[in-house]
Amino acid sequence: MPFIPHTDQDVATMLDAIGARSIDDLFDEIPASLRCGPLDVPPGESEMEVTAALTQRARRDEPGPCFLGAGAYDHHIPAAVWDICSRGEYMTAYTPYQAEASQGTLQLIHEFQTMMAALTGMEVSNASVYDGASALAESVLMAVRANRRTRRRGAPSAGRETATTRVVVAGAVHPHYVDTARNIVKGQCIRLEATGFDANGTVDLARLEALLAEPPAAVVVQQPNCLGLLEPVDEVVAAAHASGALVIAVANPISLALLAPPGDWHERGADIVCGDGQPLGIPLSSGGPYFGYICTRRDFVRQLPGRIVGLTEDTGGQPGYALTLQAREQHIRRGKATSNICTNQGLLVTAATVYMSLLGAAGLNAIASRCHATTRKLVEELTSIDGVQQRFTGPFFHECVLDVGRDAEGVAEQTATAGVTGGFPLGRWYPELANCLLVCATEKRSEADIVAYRDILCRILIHPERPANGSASEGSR
Amino acid sequence: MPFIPHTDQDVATMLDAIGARSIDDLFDEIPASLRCGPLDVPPGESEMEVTAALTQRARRDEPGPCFLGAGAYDHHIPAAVWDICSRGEYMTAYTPYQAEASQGTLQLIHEFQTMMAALTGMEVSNASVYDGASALAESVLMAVRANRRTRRRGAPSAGRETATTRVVVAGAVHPHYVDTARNIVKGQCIRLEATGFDANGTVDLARLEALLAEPPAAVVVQQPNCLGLLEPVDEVVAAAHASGALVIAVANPISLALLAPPGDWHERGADIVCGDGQPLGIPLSSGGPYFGYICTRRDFVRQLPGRIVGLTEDTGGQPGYALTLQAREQHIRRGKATSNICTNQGLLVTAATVYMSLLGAAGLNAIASRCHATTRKLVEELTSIDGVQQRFTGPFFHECVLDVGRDAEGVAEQTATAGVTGGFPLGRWYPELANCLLVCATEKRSEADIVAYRDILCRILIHPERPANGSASEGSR
Amino acid sequence: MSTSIFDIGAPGRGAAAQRPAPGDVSDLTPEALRRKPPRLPEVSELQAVRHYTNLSRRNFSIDNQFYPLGSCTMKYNPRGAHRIASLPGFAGRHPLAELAASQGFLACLHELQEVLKAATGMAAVSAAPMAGAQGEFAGIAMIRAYHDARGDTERREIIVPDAAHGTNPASAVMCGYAAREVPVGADGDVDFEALKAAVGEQTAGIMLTNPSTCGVFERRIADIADVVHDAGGLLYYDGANLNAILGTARPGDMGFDVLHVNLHKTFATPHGGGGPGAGPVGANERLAPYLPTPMAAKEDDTYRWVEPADAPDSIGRLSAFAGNAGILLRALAYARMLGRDGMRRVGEFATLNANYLMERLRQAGFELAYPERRASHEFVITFRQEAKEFGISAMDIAKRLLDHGIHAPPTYFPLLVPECFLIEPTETETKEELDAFVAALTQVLGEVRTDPERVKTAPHTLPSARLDDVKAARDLRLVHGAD
Amino acid sequence: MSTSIFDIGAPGRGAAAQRPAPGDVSDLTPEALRRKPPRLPEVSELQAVRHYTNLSRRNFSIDNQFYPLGSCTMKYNPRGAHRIASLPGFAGRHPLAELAASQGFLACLHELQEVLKAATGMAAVSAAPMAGAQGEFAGIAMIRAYHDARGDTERREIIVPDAAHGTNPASAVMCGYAAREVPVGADGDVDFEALKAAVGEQTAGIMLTNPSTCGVFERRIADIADVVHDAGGLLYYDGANLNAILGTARPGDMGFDVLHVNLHKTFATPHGGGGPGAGPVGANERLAPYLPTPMAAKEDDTYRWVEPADAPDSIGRLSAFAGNAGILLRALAYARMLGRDGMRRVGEFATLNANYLMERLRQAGFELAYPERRASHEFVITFRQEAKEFGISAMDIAKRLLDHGIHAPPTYFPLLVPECFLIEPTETETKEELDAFVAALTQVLGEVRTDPERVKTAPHTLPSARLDDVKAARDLRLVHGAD
Ligand SMILES: Cc1ncc(COP(=O)(O)O)c(C=O)c1O
Ligand SMILES: Cc1ncc(COP(=O)(O)O)c(C=O)c1O
Repeated sequence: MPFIPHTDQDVATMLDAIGARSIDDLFDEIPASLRCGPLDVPPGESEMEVTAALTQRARRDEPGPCFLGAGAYDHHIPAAVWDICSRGEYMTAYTPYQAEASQGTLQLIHEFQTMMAALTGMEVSNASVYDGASALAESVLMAVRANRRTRRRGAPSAGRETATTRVVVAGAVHPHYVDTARNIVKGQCIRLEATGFDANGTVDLARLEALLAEPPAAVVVQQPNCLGLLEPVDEVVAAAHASGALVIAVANPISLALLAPPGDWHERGADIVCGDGQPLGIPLSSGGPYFGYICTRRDFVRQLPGRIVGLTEDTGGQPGYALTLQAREQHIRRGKATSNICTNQGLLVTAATVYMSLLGAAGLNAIASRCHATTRKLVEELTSIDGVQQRFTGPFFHECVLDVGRDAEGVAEQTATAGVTGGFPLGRWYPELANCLLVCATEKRSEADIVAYRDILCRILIHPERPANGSASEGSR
Repeated sequence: MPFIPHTDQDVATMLDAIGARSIDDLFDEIPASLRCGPLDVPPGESEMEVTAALTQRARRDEPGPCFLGAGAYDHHIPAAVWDICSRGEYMTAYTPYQAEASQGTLQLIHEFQTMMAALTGMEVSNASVYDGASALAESVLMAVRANRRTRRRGAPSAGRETATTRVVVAGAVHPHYVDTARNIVKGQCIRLEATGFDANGTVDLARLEALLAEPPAAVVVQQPNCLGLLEPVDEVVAAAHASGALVIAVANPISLALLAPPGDWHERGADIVCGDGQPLGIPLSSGGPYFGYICTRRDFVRQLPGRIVGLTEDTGGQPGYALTLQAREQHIRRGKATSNICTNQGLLVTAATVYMSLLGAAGLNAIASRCHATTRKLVEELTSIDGVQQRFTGPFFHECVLDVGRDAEGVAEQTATAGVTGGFPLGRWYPELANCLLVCATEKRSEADIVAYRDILCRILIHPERPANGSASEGSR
Repeated sequence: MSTSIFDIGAPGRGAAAQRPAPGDVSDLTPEALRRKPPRLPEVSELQAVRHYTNLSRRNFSIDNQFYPLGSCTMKYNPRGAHRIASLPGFAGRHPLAELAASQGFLACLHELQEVLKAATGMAAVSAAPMAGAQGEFAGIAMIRAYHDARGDTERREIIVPDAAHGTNPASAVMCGYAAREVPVGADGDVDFEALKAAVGEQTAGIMLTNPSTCGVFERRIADIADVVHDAGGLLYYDGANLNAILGTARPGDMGFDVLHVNLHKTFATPHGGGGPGAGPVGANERLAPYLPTPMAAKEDDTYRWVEPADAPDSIGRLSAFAGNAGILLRALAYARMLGRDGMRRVGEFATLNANYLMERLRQAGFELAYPERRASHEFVITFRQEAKEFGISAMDIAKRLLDHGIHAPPTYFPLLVPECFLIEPTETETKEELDAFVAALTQVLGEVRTDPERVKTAPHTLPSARLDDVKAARDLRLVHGAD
Repeated sequence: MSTSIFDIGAPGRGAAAQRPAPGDVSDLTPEALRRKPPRLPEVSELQAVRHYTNLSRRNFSIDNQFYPLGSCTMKYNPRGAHRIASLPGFAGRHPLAELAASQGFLACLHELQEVLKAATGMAAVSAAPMAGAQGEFAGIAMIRAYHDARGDTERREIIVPDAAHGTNPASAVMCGYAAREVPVGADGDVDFEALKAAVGEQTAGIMLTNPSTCGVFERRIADIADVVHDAGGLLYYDGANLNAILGTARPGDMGFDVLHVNLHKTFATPHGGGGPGAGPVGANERLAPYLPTPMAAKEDDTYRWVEPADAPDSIGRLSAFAGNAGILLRALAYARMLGRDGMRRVGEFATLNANYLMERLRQAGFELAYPERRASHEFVITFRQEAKEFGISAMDIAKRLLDHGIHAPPTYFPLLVPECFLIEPTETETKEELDAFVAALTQVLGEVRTDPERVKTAPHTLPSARLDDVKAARDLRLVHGAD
């Protein structure tokens, strides 16, 4: 009986104390018709057997050098990060409801909040939501609540809404984020309207102006955008604020050590900043668990979803930490809560906090600038191949769109077979970019990796007759 | 400056406090002629770079299914073992000299001592020496000290010895152990004399009797011996004790959950039991770090080398643990210590203690019996190949000698190329066994692994023309 | 409070081994760049390791002590499952990797979907939701999509018992529904008459967990299902309490149409100080088309993603990629270690432990909220007597329990029972641990009578004395150094 | 004392997920089999995890606090090095694997040998010894082999200063030599005249560490080398203190013939609560042929083991396989992170920290054992004054320091300085940490004057009060439950 400590003697003694003859007796309130037979699952295996079987599967997916970003980035993770997070005291604790027995997690979250506020240039932060996409959804809901001017008539709890609230998505925002936000906010009659991007790959400002004619509750803008390009964020903020809309910025936290933080954009800065914390020490892990972050100005703090930790005092006057503003949350406020979120992504916040502490501002900046320079090097190498060119010419951060002159879907597949994760075929998102690969090179990519990729791509595009198999096996992983 | 926390400001303040102008000044007592220039080593690299470079090397050695034992065994290690050992509190503490600040390690060692004593059937245990081979060396020294009857004249500290003490090695004891022991005890004029093994692969009892004619200080016997075979240990003990020699047993601790423990052999049992703790939760790791254990009877405890932990009391009368019998040790007794050992293998003892706690007697017994049965299955499969046969017919524990009918060295090489670690070519130890492979199958080896190995071996031996490459890649690792 | 990481640094200090050489950014315009570096910690690697190692020791956790948090299923989190999810092939797989480099992960995802179908009795499962609450959202959104697809657009209410977890009404509201509460009776079951009265053509569905958060099995579940279904509503099962009946009864057999499973509860993935979790949703044939994407599908021996094209009625994606994939792997590893018999035993022994502990506490003089009932995997005790007599609250007793090295059960949940504890021991705790809990709580109860002040001012042995929640909310100090 | 693991089990309990199905052993005779199972713990997986997690918290460690243990170099142990050694290709490699499946490991071993040659100024290195003491044994055995090979068999003595670590004389004796002690002078250097008098034709060699365990650099090392060499003896360097001079001075340049390096000190591999370590030995041309096997050799681009046939004069193997290979990998990873400049800075900043701390303590009124000298990476203070005046011992002060959350330095080492502390801060500690140490020690010193009883009865805040060593040795209780 894996994980169950009971000896036969224990069971007998316990049943005796209860006054039951068998464990089965304890289920006597369940109608017999509802009892099920043995579940249709295989017999149990030992840790050794499960490890062997799943290790074999894991090996099938072991990646070569990764040039794929598109919302998840292959950064180096200092060994200390997960050595610390794996301590039972962090990994196997619950949400810190009992503050006195949870000062470790609480102080850590408070430090996290401080770091995220500093990075984004905002005043307050929550303790995470699920991921970047759901953070955008929550930010949209939050902006709609916070922007009283555009608030709909009728209390939100009075049943299904009818009046619609608009939120404008400006420029190239990650389509999965937009989809997620749309799916989550739609029940509350909030509609997302997109400007799309223009020939430069960034926000179509004319279209934005048009959409702002009737003022929306908020404008969403991603910096760098999902094509890696820098959006004219100051203009977007100016236009949005002029129309009375709040600004929701979506930002990669690593980029914030290098790029102007949303809190500094235009005059007032963005009102809400959200995004995915994955770049801060979280493994790629097929997309999760990551964590979503949301920062905002102090006057919106009561609209923030999720846990928030505050510094307070104990009865002896000593400082200590506790969850605060719980009246926003479902366990107190139930149907009137700012969100239904309960379990969040605590352990990932732990990882990010340790990560940011190890790196500091200078370290994060070094990583950001190195990613940028490495991606430029990558672009230079790949565009040296005949027929490969940059699709957009504006400044980018650490991702770039390359036109490979043919269906990029097939090219990505072939690079994978050759042992390189070659980039994201943008046709999946934008049919007009079907020939384009979105490529990314983090600080982990060496010169050798880049050269290996160039050779592979060259073979795929120029000499398709030669097999490209396995040639990157000596590259770093 | 990796790992050095000093800011320029710190350095200035500190130099100022010292009254020095530069760090270099602090070295002014070193004669200038002894200062060296820059070391001839490459510039530093980041953790990321070193990880990438060494990961590439590690990948080159990633093993296929392992059928090689010969003193190091590929057992499953529960994940909990190293998750616990990697806690900073265990990993980065020093030897528990300050008992009050080291109760964790001290209690753990006391529990370890209890477990090892129980496994071996002895009364006391130390807290480890380096490995199994050096444990044998220390056991020999200890037996010579303990066996007063054979003690040489002249205090050992009076300079180089001249009179020689004899110790008999009975049967097939791991040659590396014997070499190590010989190299270590030789300076103290102790000579090891070997009986060798007979046609059964076990001790030549006649030769043993002959060597006992002039009584040695001790007789060493390994169970199971280094060919996997069960020695007639009761006869050996009887003969040794009859001659006044002490008995040193070398034993694989996993086997002790199944086989009669040395403490039970013949009448009085062995006097000293030693061996390598690697099977108890320690990775193969190219041969180390493992740990050597030594257990003995209570009256020899003052001859034990290494740390020993005792239960005592604090000033409040509460029980607590402390290092004890330190007067045996070099830091107190210096030249008259039982051994020069100082740093031992503490973290591995931690691993073994957690491992034994998880497995318990029933779990260890299950592992031992499963290894045995799996090896029998392996032998059955491999001897189904024409020309492959068991070299010795006596009972074995989880290793077996197979005659493959040709130079086993080349066969082992070919199995490696085919992706299987196929066994140990015994010609390296015993020229007369040049056609023999020593094979082992632990509980980790699946039926599929065994079948894959049989097919590979079959191809190598019967159809050498077909390439055997990579065919085991689907086997477990 | 331990010194803040912000107070142990020095300008320019950092973990140098973690810093790559900076790259050239001269191609970016200065306006695009940050002017002032953010104020992040400036500490050495050792300082960071030491700080967060020491901070961790200011937590209670399963690995350190008994943690009988009702509704949260704080059971042992196998280290083996954690190691498996950390394998380079899993931890390093990019979420958008090509299919050829994804077969290992997809095989696992598909296998987990199948296991969950078998364990819940549902026709199809999507593991996309990232926690229980998101599972609830997904399930209610599916209910709404179902009604909408049939043109049945006037249903405005989701019924929830007043004992329900706060996420249930909150999720209903997020989907645009009103949450209508129905009372729970004195026996812990939903007040069936009240329920009948509440159900009508405005009813989109009902959310229930069974066994409920009162720690009892809802005996009339079949009748409830009939009433709701007859009115055209659907039944949502909140899987937070699945641990109680795993292998013994299945929500699918009780008439539920859609449900979520908290893998961080029943399937033992670590709670991580507040997450991550995962809340896969399962649906019967009727609701299966609406399941969120992505999911894994198997064709012959190849796995692929279920794309939007394959699931035109899906409520769509709820996360950037495929949910909390790493948690799904941990749950699969755990499920495989359990297997058929192991799963049944989870429910059995969770129930045995709860009933034993309840009985022992009853005998020790504690008041049970539902004394006539069996405990499920958890049960409720109330200190209303002590509150009245000694002015002691359940929270006081909870805090004092911490001094005994035992994490306190939730207080004030379910809200309808005054001054309560919801106690869930889980199946991985020993009888000895339960006995120690009884002894500790009995000692506290004695103290309530002899030295109530000591209880009211607890805890006395932890890093902090009782912390002031009111001050925390009044003087908001949410970032370091801002005040 | 925490409850023993033997007292929390129950008959038949175990971590079932760790148990394979038992195999058939009916082919073994009953006499060969164990009759009674050994008395091992019978606990669940959670119980084992919880027990050893909680036990760990009863330790001090570098990861938790300042640990200024002189001679032990308790510096930060990079987690990155630990991770690298744990890679499956390294952790899973069998020590007897074929060469074709060993090139990765051998490349690392060879690289480490080269790094150590460069850092010590030696001609060849063998990484076989498994700790400092085994390195000493190897070195002295090499000296003996050298003399023996020349037929110079009457040398019976190894000279060691009385300040030497206990392993030095013990190692000499293990090799069959007598250890002859020479005194250290009031300035911390070896008494040169006494040394000259001790050296003669009976001298096989001398063992020194430089800087010495008095925390000072042996200034006349060149003269000492001459005297010993002139008498036909050889010089052994105990590398325990290499951290002090790494990158600044090399033993090979000082005239040493053979040495060991404690990788668990200078090369930052974790001490593990008592090990493992590694003690590679290096030798000049003269002694290189005697180095222990195995070693790694490189030919073209292929690596191989140095076999006995290649090293006929070797003192042979000292371990079952190739020493503590995993520790060697950790050390290599650390060395590569440091690189050329990093290595020099290790010595520089270790020295800076020690001199700063010494100066601060001097100013705070503590008595230095060698007040006229620079500190190396460590230094000695003495409480002989306090011992006389207040009847307080260095041990009392050490125990009281523990109450301040700081691990105490070694007391009574070197033995020749009465009531001493040997303080080694290492380069990885911050100035703030050193200042905190001064403050704590100053506070203790104040207490010695105002409340000596409090100091004599310390510690007061740890899991145990002062433990009785005498009782531990008198009433030997070495296994649980035996009494
Ligand atoms: C009964 C019940 N339902 C729902 C939830 C919400 O699940 P999650 O925290 O995973 O979002 C919980 C969590 O505590 C719960 O106890
Ligand atoms: C000066 C000195 N020499 C030798 C040694 C012995 O080294 P090890 O403990 O690695 O055997 C030590 C260890 O503390 C030491 O400090």
